[in-house]
Amino acid sequence: MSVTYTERGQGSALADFLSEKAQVLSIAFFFVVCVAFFSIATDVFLTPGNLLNVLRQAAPILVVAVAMTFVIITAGIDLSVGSQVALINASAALTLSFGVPWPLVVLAMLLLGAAIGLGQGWFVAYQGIPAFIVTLAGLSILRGAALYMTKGYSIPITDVPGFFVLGRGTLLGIPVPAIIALAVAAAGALVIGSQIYGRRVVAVGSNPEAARRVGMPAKWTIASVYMLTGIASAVAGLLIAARLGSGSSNAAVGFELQVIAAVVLGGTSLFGGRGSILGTILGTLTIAVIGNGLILMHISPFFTQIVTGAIILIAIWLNTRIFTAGFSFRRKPS
Amino acid sequence: MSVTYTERGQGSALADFLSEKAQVLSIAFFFVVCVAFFSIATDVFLTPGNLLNVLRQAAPILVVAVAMTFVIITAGIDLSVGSQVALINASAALTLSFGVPWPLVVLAMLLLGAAIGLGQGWFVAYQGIPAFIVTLAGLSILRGAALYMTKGYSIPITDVPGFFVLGRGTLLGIPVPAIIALAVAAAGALVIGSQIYGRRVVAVGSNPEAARRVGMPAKWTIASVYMLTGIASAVAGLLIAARLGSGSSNAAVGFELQVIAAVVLGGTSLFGGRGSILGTILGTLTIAVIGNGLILMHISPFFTQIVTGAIILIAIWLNTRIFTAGFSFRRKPS
Amino acid sequence: MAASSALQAVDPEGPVPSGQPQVPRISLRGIRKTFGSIEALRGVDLDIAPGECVGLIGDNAAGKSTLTKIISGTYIADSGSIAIDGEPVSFTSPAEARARHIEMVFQDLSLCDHIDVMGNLFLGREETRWSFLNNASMRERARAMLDDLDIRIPKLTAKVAQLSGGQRQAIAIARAASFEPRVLIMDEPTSALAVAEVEAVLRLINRVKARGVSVILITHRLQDLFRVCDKIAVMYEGTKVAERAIGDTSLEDLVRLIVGKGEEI
Amino acid sequence: MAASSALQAVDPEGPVPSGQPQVPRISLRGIRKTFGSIEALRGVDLDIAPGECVGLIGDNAAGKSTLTKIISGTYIADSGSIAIDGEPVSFTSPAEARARHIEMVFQDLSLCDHIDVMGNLFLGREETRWSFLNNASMRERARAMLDDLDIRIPKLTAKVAQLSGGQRQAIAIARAASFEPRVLIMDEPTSALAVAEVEAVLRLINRVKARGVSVILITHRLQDLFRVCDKIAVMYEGTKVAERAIGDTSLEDLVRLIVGKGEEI
Amino acid sequence: QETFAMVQINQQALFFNQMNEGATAAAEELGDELVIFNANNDPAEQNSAVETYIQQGVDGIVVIAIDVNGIMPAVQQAVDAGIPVVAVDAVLPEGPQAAQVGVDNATAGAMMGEYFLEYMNAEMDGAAKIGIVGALNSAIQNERQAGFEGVVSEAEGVTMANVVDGQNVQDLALAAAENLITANPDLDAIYATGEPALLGAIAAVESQGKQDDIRLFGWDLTQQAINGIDAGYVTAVIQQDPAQMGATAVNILNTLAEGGSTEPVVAVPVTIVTSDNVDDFRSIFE
Ligand SMILES: Nc1ncnc2c1ncn2[C@@H]1O[C@H](COP(=O)(O)OP(=O)(O)OP(=O)(O)O)[C@@H](O)[C@H]1O
Ligand SMILES: Nc1ncnc2c1ncn2[C@@H]1O[C@H](COP(=O)(O)OP(=O)(O)OP(=O)(O)O)[C@@H](O)[C@H]1O
Ligand SMILES: [Mg+2]
Ligand SMILES: [Mg+2]
Repeated sequence: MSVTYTERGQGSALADFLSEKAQVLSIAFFFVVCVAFFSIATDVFLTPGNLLNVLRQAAPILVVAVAMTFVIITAGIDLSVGSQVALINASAALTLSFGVPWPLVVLAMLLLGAAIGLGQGWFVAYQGIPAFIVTLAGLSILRGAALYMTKGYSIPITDVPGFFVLGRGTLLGIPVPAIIALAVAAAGALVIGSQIYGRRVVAVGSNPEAARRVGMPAKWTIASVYMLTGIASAVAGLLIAARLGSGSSNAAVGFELQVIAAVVLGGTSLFGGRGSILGTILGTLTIAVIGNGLILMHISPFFTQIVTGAIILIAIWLNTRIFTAGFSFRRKPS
Repeated sequence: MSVTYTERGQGSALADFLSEKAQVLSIAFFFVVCVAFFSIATDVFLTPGNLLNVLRQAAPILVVAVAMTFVIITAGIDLSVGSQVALINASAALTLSFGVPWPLVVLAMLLLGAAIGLGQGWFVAYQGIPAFIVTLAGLSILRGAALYMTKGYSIPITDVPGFFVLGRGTLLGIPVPAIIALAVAAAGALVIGSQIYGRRVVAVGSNPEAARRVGMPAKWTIASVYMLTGIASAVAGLLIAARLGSGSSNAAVGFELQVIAAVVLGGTSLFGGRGSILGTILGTLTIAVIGNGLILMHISPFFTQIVTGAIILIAIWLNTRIFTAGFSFRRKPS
Repeated sequence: MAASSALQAVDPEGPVPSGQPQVPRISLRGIRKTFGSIEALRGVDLDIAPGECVGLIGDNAAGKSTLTKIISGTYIADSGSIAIDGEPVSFTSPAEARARHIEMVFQDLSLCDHIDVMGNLFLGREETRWSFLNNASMRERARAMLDDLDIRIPKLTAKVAQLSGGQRQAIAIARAASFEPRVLIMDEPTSALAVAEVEAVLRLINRVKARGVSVILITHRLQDLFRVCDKIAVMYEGTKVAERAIGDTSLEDLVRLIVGKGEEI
Repeated sequence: MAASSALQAVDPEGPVPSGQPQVPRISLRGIRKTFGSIEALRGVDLDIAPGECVGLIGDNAAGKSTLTKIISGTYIADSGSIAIDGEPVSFTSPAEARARHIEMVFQDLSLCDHIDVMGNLFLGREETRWSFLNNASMRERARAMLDDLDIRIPKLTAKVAQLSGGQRQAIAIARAASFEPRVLIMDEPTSALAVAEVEAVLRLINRVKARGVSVILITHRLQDLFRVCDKIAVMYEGTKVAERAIGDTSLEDLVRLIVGKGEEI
Repeated sequence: QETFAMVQINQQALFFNQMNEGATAAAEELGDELVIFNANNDPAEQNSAVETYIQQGVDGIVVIAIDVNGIMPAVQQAVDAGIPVVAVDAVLPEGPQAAQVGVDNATAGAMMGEYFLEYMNAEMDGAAKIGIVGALNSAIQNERQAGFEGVVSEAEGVTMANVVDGQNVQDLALAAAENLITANPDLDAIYATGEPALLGAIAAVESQGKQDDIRLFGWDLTQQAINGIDAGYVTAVIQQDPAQMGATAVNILNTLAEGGSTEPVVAVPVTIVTSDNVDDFRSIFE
């Protein structure tokens, strides 16, 4: 026989890159299109003032979305983040109104957030109750607790200039909340990509039994990601309190869906094992930009919901068409 | 060697039954405990009037929860059901107010629901966009459409006695909505358990690629379950319109979480492949009974949210302890 | 064997006397397939006659599974042509291949873990009566299908996730072999099977061959090839490097062909 | 072989001269395990000496995988005792078994599909520098580990979901063998491997044995047993029915023992 | 001793909580029991609660309706069962209810409109650009918005900027108000239709540093609103007297239970709070 033995060629690394990063590329592309569109359609959009606005508004969502990315990579979900934000928001305002120094309050709230998150994580990881149920119960319990604490009043925060800097200050012209959020996002990206903890999170989400078999602390890893959302919710609650100058049990209603939408839009799979912090950042900013842009364009408020939903759906759809090669949000075919 | 070749014994079929049906048994047990507790704690709970009330109130949730069970078995999710209910609710009231005969309205609404569901299903199944994103966009778009149609006001339905029977009538002393809901549930149980369509739904949820490889119409099956939730939402929207005698874009706020909670509480796995209509029925009734019982017990409204969440969490947790053998809500270890 | 009726195979044309020129059941020409940067197949030709068993062997990652998945419609080739009984086809889904009676045992088995043994055996081919699953009749046939493969599965209602590796593989084989295939593709069907079960599979292959079914057998157990195959095709890095009639080759020859380029083991 | 340093195995006691009475590395007594209605194991005893390779064979569903999963801490036995080097242990998690240098290649491979080849090789044993993954050093060792098994995997950054069956299996083997095991359990490690790769695995087993590692090899390729094993244990329906020194048995004998009760194939 | 039930819209807003407190206090004074149900914005839940209370045979029901038409079947059912129903705040259509307590939100919105026009002509040189922070998911707030717009939109000198939707959640209202302000750099005034909307608008004005340029008009006092009035950028806030509304409703039910009768409409006046009369309201928020 005349066939010779030849090795396969190296093939195009670009093709690999494109199909591996399809989701992030797709949301990045869409983000750029949105920005370009609003820049042309309105003259205010591209002003520094407005852009900084968008950043400041998106900050609380971004902080929690980064932590939520970890949770979703483990194939979990945390529906209680909005209620946690409200609880922290109310508690912070209450303790500040008792005259506790603000750095102490910040510390206490971070600890409270961590404790609440860890409690939920314990039920999920060590008791094997589905995250959806645990955090749905958490959503109800924590919002109720916030309501009970405030009796429905919104509690004003006054005369704590140091605290207000958290929500309203700027550093080198950039809003402090935006700096905090971007720092959190950068840390998140680093941890997922190149730290051992991030590797464990991905492994547990990809194949929990395999992670257990190779001796990883699978349960602890699962529990800990809920602690992360707890801490992140505390940060978001503090940012919102500092911005609004008040704490209320009414804060952050519907927040959980916004956060999860941002994460999923960024290409993180709800089935676990696959996610990207960069995608989450882009997803969050995209949603914020659309909200901002529609108001700048004076769209009737009756249409904003319709238009927002439609834009997101159509954009994702067009992107799947453009980046077809290997692009699939769905569970990988086994 | 003296060891003889012996076959394994048959083993206890009970053990298999218990571990296979653990979730349904566990929610059934919990349901019974709740009923017993409220029967003792309040004297009104066990009156026929109150029980029929609970059934009537739970009917719209049950109808949608049955369809949602199908969706979740395919490893999908439908977040838009609440908005679909609101849209149908508002559309029904509007068309009735134009004097269209009510049977025609009912038919049109069922078709509308089917069309909306199928539209979403098309994006999920044929375009490969994650169900979470498609139906989140749907949630926003459809609620916005309802808001736009009604301009935020509620539209009264008057003088359509035939239509009102749907929501308020009784047949042999049993509320019509309850009869409709139980019929839907029975049909759902039959389809999942012993029809070829149900088998396809389970196969697609368990291993979509395997279902495709054996020649099942995997995409169509996925698309069709969203059509089911669309139709079920239409039924629920009509029931609510008939019960309240009005249509409003505010109907069924937070409905999707109630429905999904009922399904998941009934032991259906969000990772697909596993679910039970009986569990869904019990999950729905349990939530309805807790809501009703807490009202009867005159719990302070500041505590109801806390108590509801805590009851569900603690109950599920105790159940996992009781039915430990093989009980696991989480992804099966591979 | 009482249950042999469960394993049926049709051959509308009847067995063809060998040695006579005939249209191949399946004929592949220039099949190419690329995944991202990897050229899984770099132009493969292959002919399989009715009633013939072709052994497809080669090193790991040579492209054997990819080639057979293309025949069964699971993947779509980037280029190249497929003809069945001389008629060009192009499958866009496994359902189309199945409609032409091409059945495959996948290397990853492709079972639904949440469905019971019986359900998996009849997956995609449920028997129904008035659109209801006809469990009674399926149960009976399922027993016969499994007995034919000498596999012991005590409970037909057990979920397949809980079964042992060999039991799972047997279910996949029984599923592919039992529904009148005209082409039966088996991707390492015996890898997890014990001795007796392997024998049963080899017997099964010889039985369906006799009925005119074309068989493609991928295996790394080279000695088995000599029990059932008529022809061996050797793949190397995405190409077919050799084809041998079974009488013209030996175990050592095949090993040399697989490893390639005179490397020695 | 240049890369052999990647496959290290420690034996603190050094190789023990054979023939001398010695404490078994692992000693199982009366192990039972029931899943629902199925008695997977009905009381199994087994001893493995340091540096010994035990072949564990038996029909499908005999309970081989279940038994080895109990040794590796994956399952917890319902009753029975395990002793390591004479000291009774009871593992509650695989991490504990791993801490005692018991490594296992699982029949289902237990890879993380979303992680790349290198990540899977070092799963649970990542090398870090200041808590950051030390990719450079891992990449180098990963290459050496794979070369040792004669497996060609062009890209260490490919996700394992995309690899061929044999490539995946090789990764699982390399992972278990490379981290100084004292007990190495291999559950059908060669089922998807081509000829050259099988040879490499057998060589690997002989190499680690020489360093005093105890090996348990489950396989249905009976001829391989005679190349590496010192002792064969035969299981049937959840019990151990026979144990043979390798010198006292033959292929035919083993087949008869597996099938049991004078049934013939 | 009677048992009354009150079916509330939600407890997120202070307004409703003050109503609950007023009603509870009144019931205590009368020696009656009052149970409160929180529907969390779901109209169907309100009907379910009324039905449940009918089963339990309470002696009277107070409803604050989410869906004013949708509540009517339940009201009818209660009255059929001999249980009197008093509606508070949201105005029910003609029906069997015993009394309607409170102000008509549309009328009060119009009042605020008149006040705004006066203020504009006096203080803003007769011209102003005004934006609205609303809550489209609240029918009550839509009425407040419609009443206001009915007076203002056609008036001389008024330019209407956008309406933005704060969805009755303060952080969403904050973002919406901020975007409203950036979209309209020349904005002179904002009308906020409810408590979360006003809170959000106040925080937005502060965060954008627009205290000198924008005047706020809105509904429902809070400590922050009082601070804003003191600082001068909050001009006028409609303060209802929710506690009084709640107490009035309970008193009516008590009278009915003792065999008395009631007027079909019982008004509880609203006040427009400005820097002139704000001192009277400080004590509520101590
Ligand atoms: N997790 C489980 N749940 C329920 N049953 C199980 C489980 N694991 C194993 N079994 C049962 O235990 C028995 C023994 O299985 P095991 O996997 O140990 O067999 P094996 O000897 O490894 O077979 P093979 O050679 O086919 O891999 C089988 O009947 C199987 O169905
Ligand atoms: N879905 C896929 N995505 C990306 N690469 C793939 C995919 N399927 C196969 N490949 C690649 O194609 C090549 C051939 O794989 P294939 O599974 O056909 O090998 P094989 O000959 O069956 O090997 P084995 O004997 O190990 O099963 C491998 O390099 C593999 O990584
Ligand atoms: Mg293969
Ligand atoms: Mg096994």
